[in-house]
Amino acid sequence: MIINHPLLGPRDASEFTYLGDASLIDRPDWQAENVSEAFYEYGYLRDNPAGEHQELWYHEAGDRSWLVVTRNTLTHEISKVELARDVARARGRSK
Amino acid sequence: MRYSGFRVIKEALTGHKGWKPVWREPEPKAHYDIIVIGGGGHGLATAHYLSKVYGQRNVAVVEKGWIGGGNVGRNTTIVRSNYMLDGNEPFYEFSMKLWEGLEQDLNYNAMMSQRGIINLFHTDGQRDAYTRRGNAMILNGADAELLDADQVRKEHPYLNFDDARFPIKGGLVQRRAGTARHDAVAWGFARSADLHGVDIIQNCEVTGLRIENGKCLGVETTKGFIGANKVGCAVAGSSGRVMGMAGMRLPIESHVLQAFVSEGLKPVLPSVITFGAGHFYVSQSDKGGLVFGGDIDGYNTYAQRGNLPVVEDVCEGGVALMPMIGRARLLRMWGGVMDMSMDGSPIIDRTPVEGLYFNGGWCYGGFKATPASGHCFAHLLAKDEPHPVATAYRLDRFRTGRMIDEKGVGNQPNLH
Amino acid sequence: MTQTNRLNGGQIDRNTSLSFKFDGRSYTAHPGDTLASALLANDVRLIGRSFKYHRPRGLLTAGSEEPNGMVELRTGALKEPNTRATTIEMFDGLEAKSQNRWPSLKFDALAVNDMFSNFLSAGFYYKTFMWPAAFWEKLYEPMIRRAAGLGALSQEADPDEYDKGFRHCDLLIIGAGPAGLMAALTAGRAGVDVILADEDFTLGGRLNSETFALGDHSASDWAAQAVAELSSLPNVRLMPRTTVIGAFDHGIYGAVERTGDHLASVPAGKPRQILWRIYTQKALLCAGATERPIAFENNDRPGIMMASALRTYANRFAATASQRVAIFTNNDDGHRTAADLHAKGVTITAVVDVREDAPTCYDYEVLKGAQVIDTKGRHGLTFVEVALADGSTRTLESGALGVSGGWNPNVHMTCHQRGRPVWDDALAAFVPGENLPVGLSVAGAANGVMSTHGALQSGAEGAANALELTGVLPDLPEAEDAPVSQTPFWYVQGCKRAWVDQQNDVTVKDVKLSYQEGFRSVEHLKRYTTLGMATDQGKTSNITGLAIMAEVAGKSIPEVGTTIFRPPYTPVPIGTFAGRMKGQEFHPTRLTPSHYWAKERGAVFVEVGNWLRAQWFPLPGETHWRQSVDREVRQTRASVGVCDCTTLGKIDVQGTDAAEFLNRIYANGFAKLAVGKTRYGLMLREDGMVMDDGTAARMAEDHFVVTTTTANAVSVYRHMEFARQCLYPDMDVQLISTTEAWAQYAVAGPNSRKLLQKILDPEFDLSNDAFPFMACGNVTVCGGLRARLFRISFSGELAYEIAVPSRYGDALMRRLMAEGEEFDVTPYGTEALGVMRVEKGHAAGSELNGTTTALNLGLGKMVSKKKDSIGSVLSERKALVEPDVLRLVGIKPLQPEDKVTAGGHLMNSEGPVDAAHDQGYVTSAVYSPILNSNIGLGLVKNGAERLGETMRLVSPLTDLTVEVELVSAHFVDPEGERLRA
Amino acid sequence: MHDLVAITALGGTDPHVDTVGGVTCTEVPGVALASVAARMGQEDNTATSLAKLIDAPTPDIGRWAGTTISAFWAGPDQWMIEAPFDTHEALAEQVKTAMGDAASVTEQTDGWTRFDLNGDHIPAVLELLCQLDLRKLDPGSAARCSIHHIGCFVLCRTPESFSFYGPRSSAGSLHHALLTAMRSAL
Repeated sequence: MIINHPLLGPRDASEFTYLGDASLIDRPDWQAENVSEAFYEYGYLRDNPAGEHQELWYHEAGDRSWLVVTRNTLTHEISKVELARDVARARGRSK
Repeated sequence: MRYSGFRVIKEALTGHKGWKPVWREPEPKAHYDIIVIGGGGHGLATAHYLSKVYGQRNVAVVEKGWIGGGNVGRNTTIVRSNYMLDGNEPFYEFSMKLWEGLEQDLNYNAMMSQRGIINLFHTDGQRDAYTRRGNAMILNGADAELLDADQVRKEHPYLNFDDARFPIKGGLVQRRAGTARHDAVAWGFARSADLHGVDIIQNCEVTGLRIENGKCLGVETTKGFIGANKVGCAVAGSSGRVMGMAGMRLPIESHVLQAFVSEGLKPVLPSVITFGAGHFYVSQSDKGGLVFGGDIDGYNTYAQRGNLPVVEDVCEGGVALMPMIGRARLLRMWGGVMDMSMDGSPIIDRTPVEGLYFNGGWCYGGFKATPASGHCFAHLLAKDEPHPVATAYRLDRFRTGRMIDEKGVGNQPNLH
Repeated sequence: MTQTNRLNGGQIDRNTSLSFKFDGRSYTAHPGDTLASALLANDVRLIGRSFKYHRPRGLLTAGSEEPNGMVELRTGALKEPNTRATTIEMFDGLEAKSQNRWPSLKFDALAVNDMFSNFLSAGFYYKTFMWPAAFWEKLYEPMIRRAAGLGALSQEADPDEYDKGFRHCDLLIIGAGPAGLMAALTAGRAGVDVILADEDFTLGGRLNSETFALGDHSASDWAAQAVAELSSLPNVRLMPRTTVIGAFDHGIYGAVERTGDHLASVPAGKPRQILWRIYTQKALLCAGATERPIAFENNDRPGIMMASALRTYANRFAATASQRVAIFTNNDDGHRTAADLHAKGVTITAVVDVREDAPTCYDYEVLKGAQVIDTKGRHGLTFVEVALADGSTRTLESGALGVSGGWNPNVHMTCHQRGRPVWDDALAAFVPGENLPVGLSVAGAANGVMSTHGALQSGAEGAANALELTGVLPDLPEAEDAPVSQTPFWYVQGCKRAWVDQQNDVTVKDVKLSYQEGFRSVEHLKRYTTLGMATDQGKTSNITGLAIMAEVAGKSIPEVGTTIFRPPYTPVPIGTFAGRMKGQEFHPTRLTPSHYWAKERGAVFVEVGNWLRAQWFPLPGETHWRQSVDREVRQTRASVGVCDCTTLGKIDVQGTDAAEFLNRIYANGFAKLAVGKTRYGLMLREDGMVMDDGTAARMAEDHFVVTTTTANAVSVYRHMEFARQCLYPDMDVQLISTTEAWAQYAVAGPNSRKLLQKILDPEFDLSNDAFPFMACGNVTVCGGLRARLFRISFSGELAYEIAVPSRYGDALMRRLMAEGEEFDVTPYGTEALGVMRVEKGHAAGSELNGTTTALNLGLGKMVSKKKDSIGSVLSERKALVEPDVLRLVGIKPLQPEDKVTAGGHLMNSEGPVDAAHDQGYVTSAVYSPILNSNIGLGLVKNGAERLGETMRLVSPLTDLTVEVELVSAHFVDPEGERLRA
Repeated sequence: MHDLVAITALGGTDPHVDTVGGVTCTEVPGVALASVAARMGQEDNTATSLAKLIDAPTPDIGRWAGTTISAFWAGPDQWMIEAPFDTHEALAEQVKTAMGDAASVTEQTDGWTRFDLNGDHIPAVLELLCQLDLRKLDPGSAARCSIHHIGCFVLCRTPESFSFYGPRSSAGSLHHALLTAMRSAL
């Protein structure tokens, strides 16, 4: 596969390390009242869609950027690649 | 129709005119006591044990394509019970015992070949881990042997002992392990289930689960609605899709595992071999092909195909371990969609939906588990309580912290 | 021996003679020959034996689709089993042997299988070999296994080298026949980067096998001219002898270039083959088509070949299988072969055409509406039995029979991403369907365009469309444009032993039996009969099998289904996929800064990940590793020892939020760590298990140096980048690895301070007050070399870690040894390191096994509840905090000399020994020369509360049972006075 | 001045030099390295100071620039600074002074080993080593890639001159990979 890195352009997927569903960005608040249930779902439950999937790739043999890749799990077609940091900020994460 | 020596000779002499279809092709009834979704190894095994052991005759298996076309027809055929953890080893040893009696149980030759398996180790740390595992196997009534480097060399002189980046220090052996003819396993279970009255309905895709006030009433299919008192889901890589119809999210991701076979070669490998310093395992089929594989590709996918980097990684491990295979040719590569769970161990359990049961999360260990998985799932479906060797395979173990993590890599499915 | 079946003409160099051996016998050939053409020229038709029935077999084809003509090529360690004679380029001194026969090719013992064929029908073994049960493992299965396979491996290491490479282009053209050449000319002249790959050693495809003209040139001359022009274009790369094996995601194609297979031996340093990964947005498949056979009784005898193959051998290789040839066809193409062979002086005994309206010919007899019903000839064809239209029969004395059942487009590559071909009634063949690999298009015969003119045109158009070229297409030469004229005809009615898959011995009867037993889908048919599973992947058999199944099922062929193809297009040596990553080069090797010095000292090294680390340093007279290790431990604890710990991961953490960042990463607190201080850090995975441990030294308000274990250096760095970018994107933190930049040595033992003071520059005070336990700072050594000093201890002794730039590491180690002489300093390796950390009760790799929590390791109190840190929430789950969870303890045998085995399990002193009563296991075991006893660390249920208890340590695997006492894990200096001294 | 003698990454006191088919592979220990990473919100200041330091425009993504002191792009708002070792052994301090609080600076000198390839037909060697699209690798490019499983930087100085940076501890393996490819391709 080839991932079109937002900064570096097309790079072979073998330069990257895969983590999983981009929902891993949405780490629950450690002080939420249902915190244990929230962390259980965050840590263990996945949509695992047959179709478009937002997922985290790390450019290990490259510039060390974490990327959010939108990829179809049936065809492997990649429709979008973003810097995970931008996505995290857009989802309201800060410090 | 029962297979016997007499039968085989008679048919041979009369032009094989008497052989009947191995299973019927029935139309679905309106209602069954139990419906098993998925005509793969586990689904068909479940039907066999439901009908033969647990006396359930009003059972159907619904399969979206042709039976045995999924992972049971596209794996590396390895059968073993060399696990370490309490939750796993009793189950897999139970499976091993079922394998050992399978031909007679099914009156069908699945060609189980107990040629043994050796897991090679290359560091003292690996040796200690294998020692712990081997002891756990013996304490659970299985067989295990620890070989040192010289003993390994005696049994496998063609391995790379002299020019190895990671020298072989020994191996953990299970003699009773081996391989089986994977397709025949599916056909054998199907044939037996069919003989015991189970309807095997092919080309019948489940499109929905009919659930009313928390109870599952049956399945919507491409052949219409089929009612059932109980519905069991055994669809491996499609687990997310099917259980999604019940609005459930699972501790499972679907990943592709590639497998490879070489051209047919005169016998060279006496047993199954796994490389402890690279991603490679191999055995030789009864037709002579080297059947081998390695890591999953590592990204979520439902496509039954992988990519080159893993092909190369597997072959690098292969040549590093046994340099003689450099000139053997890779004939075919294919992929199977694995239901990778969050701790690398399976789930056989009820679900929050009454009448809906789940069997999945087999990662790439599903084939060896086929008989026990079917037996235990049948037990659960028939008696509504887990089989004694499968009590740990609960759906809620991640919430309570009772993970069964053989590899110790945690909640990242692609590392298991 | 003379080449009795050598014809005139052809593309061989008759001025040069090459000699080769087949089954020990010598023959001659010419450059341009394949082994197959040379064997035919020398009147050798019998080449091998089939897989199951050991039937005599010869050549069926002239290409890579060959199912029968396979040999063991070369000798010794270079032996290559199952090599297609049709693709072996002749070289001088070539040696080949027939395979799957014993004792000889002509007299093969297992040919008896053929007589028992009734018992060996499809799927027979599933129904039998079950009585008595015990016989399966002991007798039947070993018997079946012995019969397995065709060729044999040498069982020696492959001496050849293989390379892997990467190429990029705008258009990859797969196949250099008329379509491919025309496409390349079109794209090449337009100036785009083109790669043209073809599996053959001469580009041109069928053009080299035909006699018709292109414009005013012969087909092969036109091809040669096109190739000449292409090779003159700088933007075109021609890759002959290169098979494109697969289309992978996003425009990555695998291709295998055979750079050395046509040579007697591969030059030193050069590869035998190269695996190319070709990156391209656009690819054009011009793979042509494969002629398909017709199944009839005994259609597998040597001499029965594809008609187009006979034509190729005659026209390109100037060879014929016999001087008397018959043709059996259902289409006009078969007649071409007859005409070409006739023109070369070969006798055409007759053309048997199933069509009543077959074309007439006056040069030889055409039997219209006739069919071949049987053949004779044990080791080679002698007679052909023909049923004529009027029902009478004729016998044709022929040494060869050319069969043409029509042509199948080579659609393989279009299926590699699950695309399925579609049925074309006009062609009676599958053509490319939907879901082609993105960027791939198809031209020429591969796309069902069967005439030469059509191929040229679709090639030109294919390239233009793929690249969106504007402007006029290049002129096409005049070429034949004959329409396809055939009557679909798959097998002769009433035949029984008529082969569909010749290599796997699948007959028409087997396909029918498969249907009878309910194996009716393509997938079931393949698996039950093994149709198409042989080394040719069914290139000549799948469609025929489907057609027969369709007929018995009363369905159309597309209704029965389609077979899809998987990579590789043709089999590829496993060594080619491995490339250079083998032997010592399997993984990169990482050397520590003191490696060369340690080697001089005669150190024994051990692989730790990719690192080589000194395991121990034997002295003269030490014959057993334990002597060296015990001494290293004693010397260190008694005085001072030095150990290279460079391999520990080092991560530079800077930024105004660095402290808060570490606070989140580590389970214990870091916000309040003072500058100039170091703290032990415990890192959890989000699931609450211990991920890694190490130290963090605060060099400045906004600067920390973090260490990780050797094993986890990479994953911890990745984890920290994840937290930085994905969880805390606005934190001001910068990370970079400095693992390799610093040579870091542990200097441990009561005299470590004295030793270090000698190399430290005078202005630095090492006294306990000035530089207490856990202090850190920048210093200079040996007269001004910048260095970092940490007062941390893994051994439990007074100890420091000193770091200098790696290039000076070698010199610093030598200096420490020299200055340490007065203290009897010793270097120590990983074994002594391990002994001392177990004596001290420090958890390490075997305790941090990914399934242990802080609580398990006795570090529960470190997990701060007053802050948010990764893993703290899930570490609280019910089952992880129950009273009887595993706890880290020390293990001491009641008899000091009793062995403690890591991996042994712990049982209560009384009661049964089985899994149900398992109390825990031993994680680490060493001999402590300080306690003069074997000792260990273990994880035991509720262990913390059970100190003093006696248990049984059992290891049935190594046949050991020992009585042990559970003790504190801190065997040495539990109060930690030494390291604070 | 301290009295410790340095060795090269390949373990010699003098750099290794090999020539195959007109291409020379030279071990280059005489280079000092320091990494620069902009602090949060200080990206522009960092770029400005960096340009001043290398006396050239701050290198863009995938590029290098500079003269005596040069810099190549290593990641988002991160660069690696190169300078002659003899004159700049304390490069990290000098860079830190130039950057002030705008950026984090880390000494990287001995984190890496460098090999320079000089001669014709280097692309034929490169295509056996890394995935980079050589058509885009012009003078001024600096790309990160993996060579035989070793993470490296490849800098194109001129069409006949390339620099390879790999982890110091893997110098032997990287050197072996380069020479094998040279013998194979040239």
